[in-house]
Amino acid sequence: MGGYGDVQLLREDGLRLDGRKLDEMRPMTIEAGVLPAADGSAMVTHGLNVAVAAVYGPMEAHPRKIQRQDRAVIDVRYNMAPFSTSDRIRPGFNRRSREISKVTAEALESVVLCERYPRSKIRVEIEILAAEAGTRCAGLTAAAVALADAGIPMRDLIVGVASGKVEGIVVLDLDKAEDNYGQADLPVGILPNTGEIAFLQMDGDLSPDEYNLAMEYNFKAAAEIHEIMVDALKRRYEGGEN
Amino acid sequence: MGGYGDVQLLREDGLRLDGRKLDEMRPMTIEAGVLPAADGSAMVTHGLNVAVAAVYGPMEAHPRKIQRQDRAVIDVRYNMAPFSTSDRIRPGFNRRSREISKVTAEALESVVLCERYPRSKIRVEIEILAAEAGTRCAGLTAAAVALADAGIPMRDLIVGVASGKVEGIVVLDLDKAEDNYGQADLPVGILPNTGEIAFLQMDGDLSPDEYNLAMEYNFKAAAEIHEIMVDALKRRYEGGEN
Amino acid sequence: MGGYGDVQLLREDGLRLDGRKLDEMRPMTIEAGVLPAADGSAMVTHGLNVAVAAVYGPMEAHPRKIQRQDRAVIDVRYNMAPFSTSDRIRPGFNRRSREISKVTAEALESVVLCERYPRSKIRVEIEILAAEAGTRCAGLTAAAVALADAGIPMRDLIVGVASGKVEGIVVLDLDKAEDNYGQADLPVGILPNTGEIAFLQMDGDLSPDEYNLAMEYNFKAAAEIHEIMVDALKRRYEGGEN
Amino acid sequence: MVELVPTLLRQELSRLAEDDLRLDGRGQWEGREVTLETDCLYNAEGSAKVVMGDTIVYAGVKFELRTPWPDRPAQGSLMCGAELRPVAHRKYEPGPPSPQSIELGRVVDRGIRESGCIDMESLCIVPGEKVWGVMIDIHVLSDGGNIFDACGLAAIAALRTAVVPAERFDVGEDYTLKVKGTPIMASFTRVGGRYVYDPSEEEELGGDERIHITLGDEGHLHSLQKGLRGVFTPAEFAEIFGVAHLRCVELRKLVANQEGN
Amino acid sequence: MVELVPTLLRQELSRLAEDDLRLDGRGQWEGREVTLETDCLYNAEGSAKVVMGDTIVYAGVKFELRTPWPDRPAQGSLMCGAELRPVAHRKYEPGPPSPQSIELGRVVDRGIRESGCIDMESLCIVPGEKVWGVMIDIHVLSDGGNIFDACGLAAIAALRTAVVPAERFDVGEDYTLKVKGTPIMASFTRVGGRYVYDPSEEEELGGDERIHITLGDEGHLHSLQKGLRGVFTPAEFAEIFGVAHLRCVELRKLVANQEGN
Amino acid sequence: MVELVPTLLRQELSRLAEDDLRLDGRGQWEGREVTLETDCLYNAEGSAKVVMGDTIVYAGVKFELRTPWPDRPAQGSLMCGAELRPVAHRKYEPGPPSPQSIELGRVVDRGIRESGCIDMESLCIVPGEKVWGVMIDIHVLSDGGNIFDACGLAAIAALRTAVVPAERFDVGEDYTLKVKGTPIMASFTRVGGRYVYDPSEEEELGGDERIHITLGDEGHLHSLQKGLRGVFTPAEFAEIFGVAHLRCVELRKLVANQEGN
Repeated sequence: MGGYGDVQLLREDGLRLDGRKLDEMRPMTIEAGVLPAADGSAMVTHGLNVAVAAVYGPMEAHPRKIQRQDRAVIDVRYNMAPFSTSDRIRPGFNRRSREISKVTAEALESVVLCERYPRSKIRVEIEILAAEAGTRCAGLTAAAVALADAGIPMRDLIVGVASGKVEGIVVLDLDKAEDNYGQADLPVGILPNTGEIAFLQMDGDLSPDEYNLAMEYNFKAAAEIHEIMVDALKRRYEGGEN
Repeated sequence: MGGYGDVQLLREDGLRLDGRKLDEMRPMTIEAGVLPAADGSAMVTHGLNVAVAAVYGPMEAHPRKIQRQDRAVIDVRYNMAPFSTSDRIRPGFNRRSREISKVTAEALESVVLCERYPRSKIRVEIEILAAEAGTRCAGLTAAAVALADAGIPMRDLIVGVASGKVEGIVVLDLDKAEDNYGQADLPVGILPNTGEIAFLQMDGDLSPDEYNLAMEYNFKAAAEIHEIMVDALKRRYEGGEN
Repeated sequence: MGGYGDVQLLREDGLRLDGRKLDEMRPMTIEAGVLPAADGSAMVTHGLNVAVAAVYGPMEAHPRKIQRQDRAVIDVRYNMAPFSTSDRIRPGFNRRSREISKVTAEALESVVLCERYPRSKIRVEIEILAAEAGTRCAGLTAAAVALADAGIPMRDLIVGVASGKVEGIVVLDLDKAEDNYGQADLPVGILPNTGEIAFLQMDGDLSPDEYNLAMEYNFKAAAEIHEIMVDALKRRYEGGEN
Repeated sequence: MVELVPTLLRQELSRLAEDDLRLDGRGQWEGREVTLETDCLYNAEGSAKVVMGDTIVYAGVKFELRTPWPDRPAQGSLMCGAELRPVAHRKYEPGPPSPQSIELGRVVDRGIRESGCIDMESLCIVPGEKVWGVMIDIHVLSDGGNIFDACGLAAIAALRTAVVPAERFDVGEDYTLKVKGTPIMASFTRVGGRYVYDPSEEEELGGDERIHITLGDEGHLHSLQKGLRGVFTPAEFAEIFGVAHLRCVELRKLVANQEGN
Repeated sequence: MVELVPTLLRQELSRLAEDDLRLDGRGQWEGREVTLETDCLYNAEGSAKVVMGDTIVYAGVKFELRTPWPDRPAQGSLMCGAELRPVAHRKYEPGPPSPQSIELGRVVDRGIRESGCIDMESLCIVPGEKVWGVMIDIHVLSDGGNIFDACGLAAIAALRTAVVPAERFDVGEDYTLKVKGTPIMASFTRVGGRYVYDPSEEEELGGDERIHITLGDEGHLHSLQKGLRGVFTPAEFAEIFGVAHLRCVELRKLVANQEGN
Repeated sequence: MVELVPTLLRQELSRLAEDDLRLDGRGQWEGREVTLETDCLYNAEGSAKVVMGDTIVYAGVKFELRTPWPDRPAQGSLMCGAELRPVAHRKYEPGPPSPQSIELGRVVDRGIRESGCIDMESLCIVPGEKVWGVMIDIHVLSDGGNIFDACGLAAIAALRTAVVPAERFDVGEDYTLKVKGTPIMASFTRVGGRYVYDPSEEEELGGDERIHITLGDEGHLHSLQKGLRGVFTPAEFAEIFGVAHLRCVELRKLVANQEGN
């Protein structure tokens, strides 16, 4: 977290700079089945973020050394397009994207019924086309919808959602300015039906109480996002506009 | 193409700076069988260019994933030696050499009877020791002679040759100055017996008519070069000075 | 070798700056079995150098292409920790460490009874935690003790030791200043029982006579170091403090 | 990647070719429907999305301040790269840029660069000190065939709508990048023995060599590239060259219409 | 690396868990003995060695002079990296940094950085021109389980004993780096269905997901990370969060004692 | 690369060694015919081609302007690298530099550098600002055995004929690089139990360890390297050291003659 500078992030009326309430999230749309070449896919727009996920597989896991005898492995690549950020990003993986790919894969492996596909691999490609804080959550949500779109059996979806702290106040879903000048960020991946957590990161400074409030916001928002996810999958499968 | 600057590339008598006519190519020599360790090899000097090609194989194709069930693959590496250019080139492949390697391999696969060697690989190594414009063509020509020297069956040779445009005039075989300040370059790989084209690149600016004239020059020169190639192979196999 | 500058490396009383005699080496300690996770290990402190070696194996050699049908291969990685030198070293291999790894592996393959383990691999990891001239010798010595600690059968140990030249005088075991400003360095790997040489490098300027004297110093010191090595292995296996 | 030659597909394509038919019912020189959207990505200074059948491609333009090359002190620079990332198709694997992806980027780059549509001197801010570097990145999201043309189209459309972010870099006011001309690429693949325009994914899988032609506003050639195994005759080239002119004019209009919106 | 799931080990660990036992006899929230040594390496400006059961980790601090980032002209920088080199265990292979090693380094880095224990402005020498870059490198020599906590401990201990080598760089006299606070990490792994603190190598091999919590002097969270396959409930988190507080206080005392020596 | 030990070849070489014979009829300390050609490549500021039996090697020298290292403001730099590219032999594979190729380059580099034949201060143009960097690149085109000696010879011959391209870099008039002395390498491989000079490809394939000795004009040692598995005795070294002196004198004359042409 940046946590420095004189930027004011909360208005005198208690709302945030863009008019949101403390526990209000940015607008979100989800569309499933957006990529013809993929076995499953989804696009999530969240605020100004654009995240696309494609799923391929299950397929033979190679190289051999990544195979698991008793289950499928999920191979995630989270990647930010060079033009997705204010300063261009050089193509190719960096340490941040490798870490996010790892923990995202582990979160997805927690809900996919991997045991059904021993020795195989499921490829999940997450591409961030435009980034405005919160891309790892948007990517995780897109990946979950894309897996469902691909017909991969899962014991629950995962909802990616984050809360944080600005000017000492806990708020839901940091936007870009709040992320740059905020004091903490708590992105999680929530299983909407069981209420379990499959993804957890946090950095910054949070007291135990602040942590509890941020988590409360996250769970509340997860229920909202879950509806949007289910809606996207319904539109895809029950005929509909797509 | 550079295409800028005030350099004058054509003399008042209509000849080029080095005295060549518009459709005249630089001197060329070819020698086959120059590298004892290789299965086949050739050296081409063309103007001040020096290109050497070595052929190894057919051999087992590995890694496995490059194997083709019904034919041999040709694995070309076009490489410029660090001392081959005015400014030293850092060793290792760059994007230009990777692209040239790819299209050269595809051109060679168009004439080699690859079907005769399923699941195998033929390695073609092209080393540019001195570069003076036109190295991809010199390398292609050297590779074709080296393949023949290695006894690899081919349905035709390939002749690498280029024309271009300087000061609005189409000319054959650009030299270094003409390449630096010229307006277009059209390198092709011609099958001398069938008149077909297996290699084609072009950049710069050519009207349809200019394209036709440049291609006419290329075909004329290809016949000349073909004779030099055949001559080199004859000297190699009918006893001779080598 | 540096071999320039006005630094005075020998005192007026004929001793070296740190008070050592010409043929006296820096203090050395060796401990075997220092790393619980390894099959064999050793730590060598030599002057201010700290070198640790771990041995894993014999194990299946993969990738396949490194396998030898008739013997084990020894896979050595000599690595300097980023904080081991005055200026931080970027993590990852460099040309120097690759060369040292290669010749160290070849020296160890000269004494290990590799024939007993066809198609297998023995991994030797040498980590330099602190460097003060002479790390390749300290690493070689540590590797030999670690191999013995792992119970790998060997026909002899190897002792890493170096002599050099400063201000025209041959001296044993250059320290950091002597290495920086000296005129030659002759690191060798000596088999203490047979008196054969398995490791040899040298750079700088040595007359034939100087070479002979430097080698004499090396052999004398090798006998001393050998005792310390044997002592470390005894302490490890005959009960003892460790 | 084991590439079993799809023999049955090749046979089917040959059979169709005899009757001058294509798998998806198109004529030999008929392209698929193309939709073009620009200004579609936050953070990119110019952006475009092209949908061409099952092919989906995004391009984004970014600017940076650079020191000019010593031998060209008054010129900015242009760079165009394409990434064939694994998102786009089952057949693409992760790893360093493949030869295919390098070729794709370089062919698109040459078409734009050699058309001269960007005046490099117009990118100079302070000669010898500060120039603009323009970077076009192309991202293929779904490879449904003929990604070369889709990438070329997305690149020039993104470029033509790019706004130079001078304010952000503290060198004046933002302004629209000046782009002279609209170079367009037309690609042909040999399928069932004869060339077709705008090959689909199946036609590429069961086809042979391909030819990429980039033409400028005046119909001049700016870039040519032959890819894959196979040969062609000068007569064959003459025919597709003619088709390329027609198709490029149509697509150039599409770009112009989009800008008019 | 073929990872055959060690089924028998999992069964044994589950059986033990039913009786609230652990393989090495420890209680659920009991850590192994920890020894900490500092100032142990020539050439490192700060160094520490941590032994935690069979786990051995070194950390070393180096300084360099840098130009500051343009947008933070009065701030130095901190970098913390971990290398999981093949020396540490049979399971680590040579090659570029693995995802595991990147995650390890970044989690340790965040815990230290986000605690604010290094005031970046105190690393400034000449604003806009010269600042200190502080680099903590962590070297795992033996992986006997729970390397995250060992690395975190070694890193902060090395940092707290570091001396800024101003003389060597000709910018004044050497002085002890100012470090405010001692962020400490506590890690938990699910073993036999329930979480345990400070997992051993076998518990990691036969266990499931892990949770890493870094706490500052005031008991505030500075870093969280969940790793590996598995899920947890908010109630489970609340319990280990409480344990983490106790364990972090103990380890913080160990660091303080070492400094008192 | 599966390396089946060529058992039959080893047996044959041992049998020959008993009668003090070599496969190609040479004596134990006899080298193959060597031809040396210099100034043979356009664009290289110094170049040499060495043919030594079936071994063919080119070396080229390039210059660049550099800022000197801060701790050696009045010194230029010398760099010598060798590339063992796949062109040279069936056994060489593409990819990043192999350990063999790194060793080759570094051993040749040390022999030249440590002989002091290039006065680094003579490469200084403006102290602290501008010095020459001299780069020798060695390209092995055909590996017919003993590439170390061929590379060493090509490198020093290219260097001794190099012309400093001062005009091209606008720092004065071109002049011949000053090179004091001609360090020469002599290599020996154990074949059939005893050492031979200048091993052929077969002798290397069926032989054991090798020793490389670089001697300066005065007969001083400047570089030693033992490569591959095997050991030697001090007595064995003494004998080949004597041979090395004789062979180096001969090859040094060859370089001098070439220059006299």
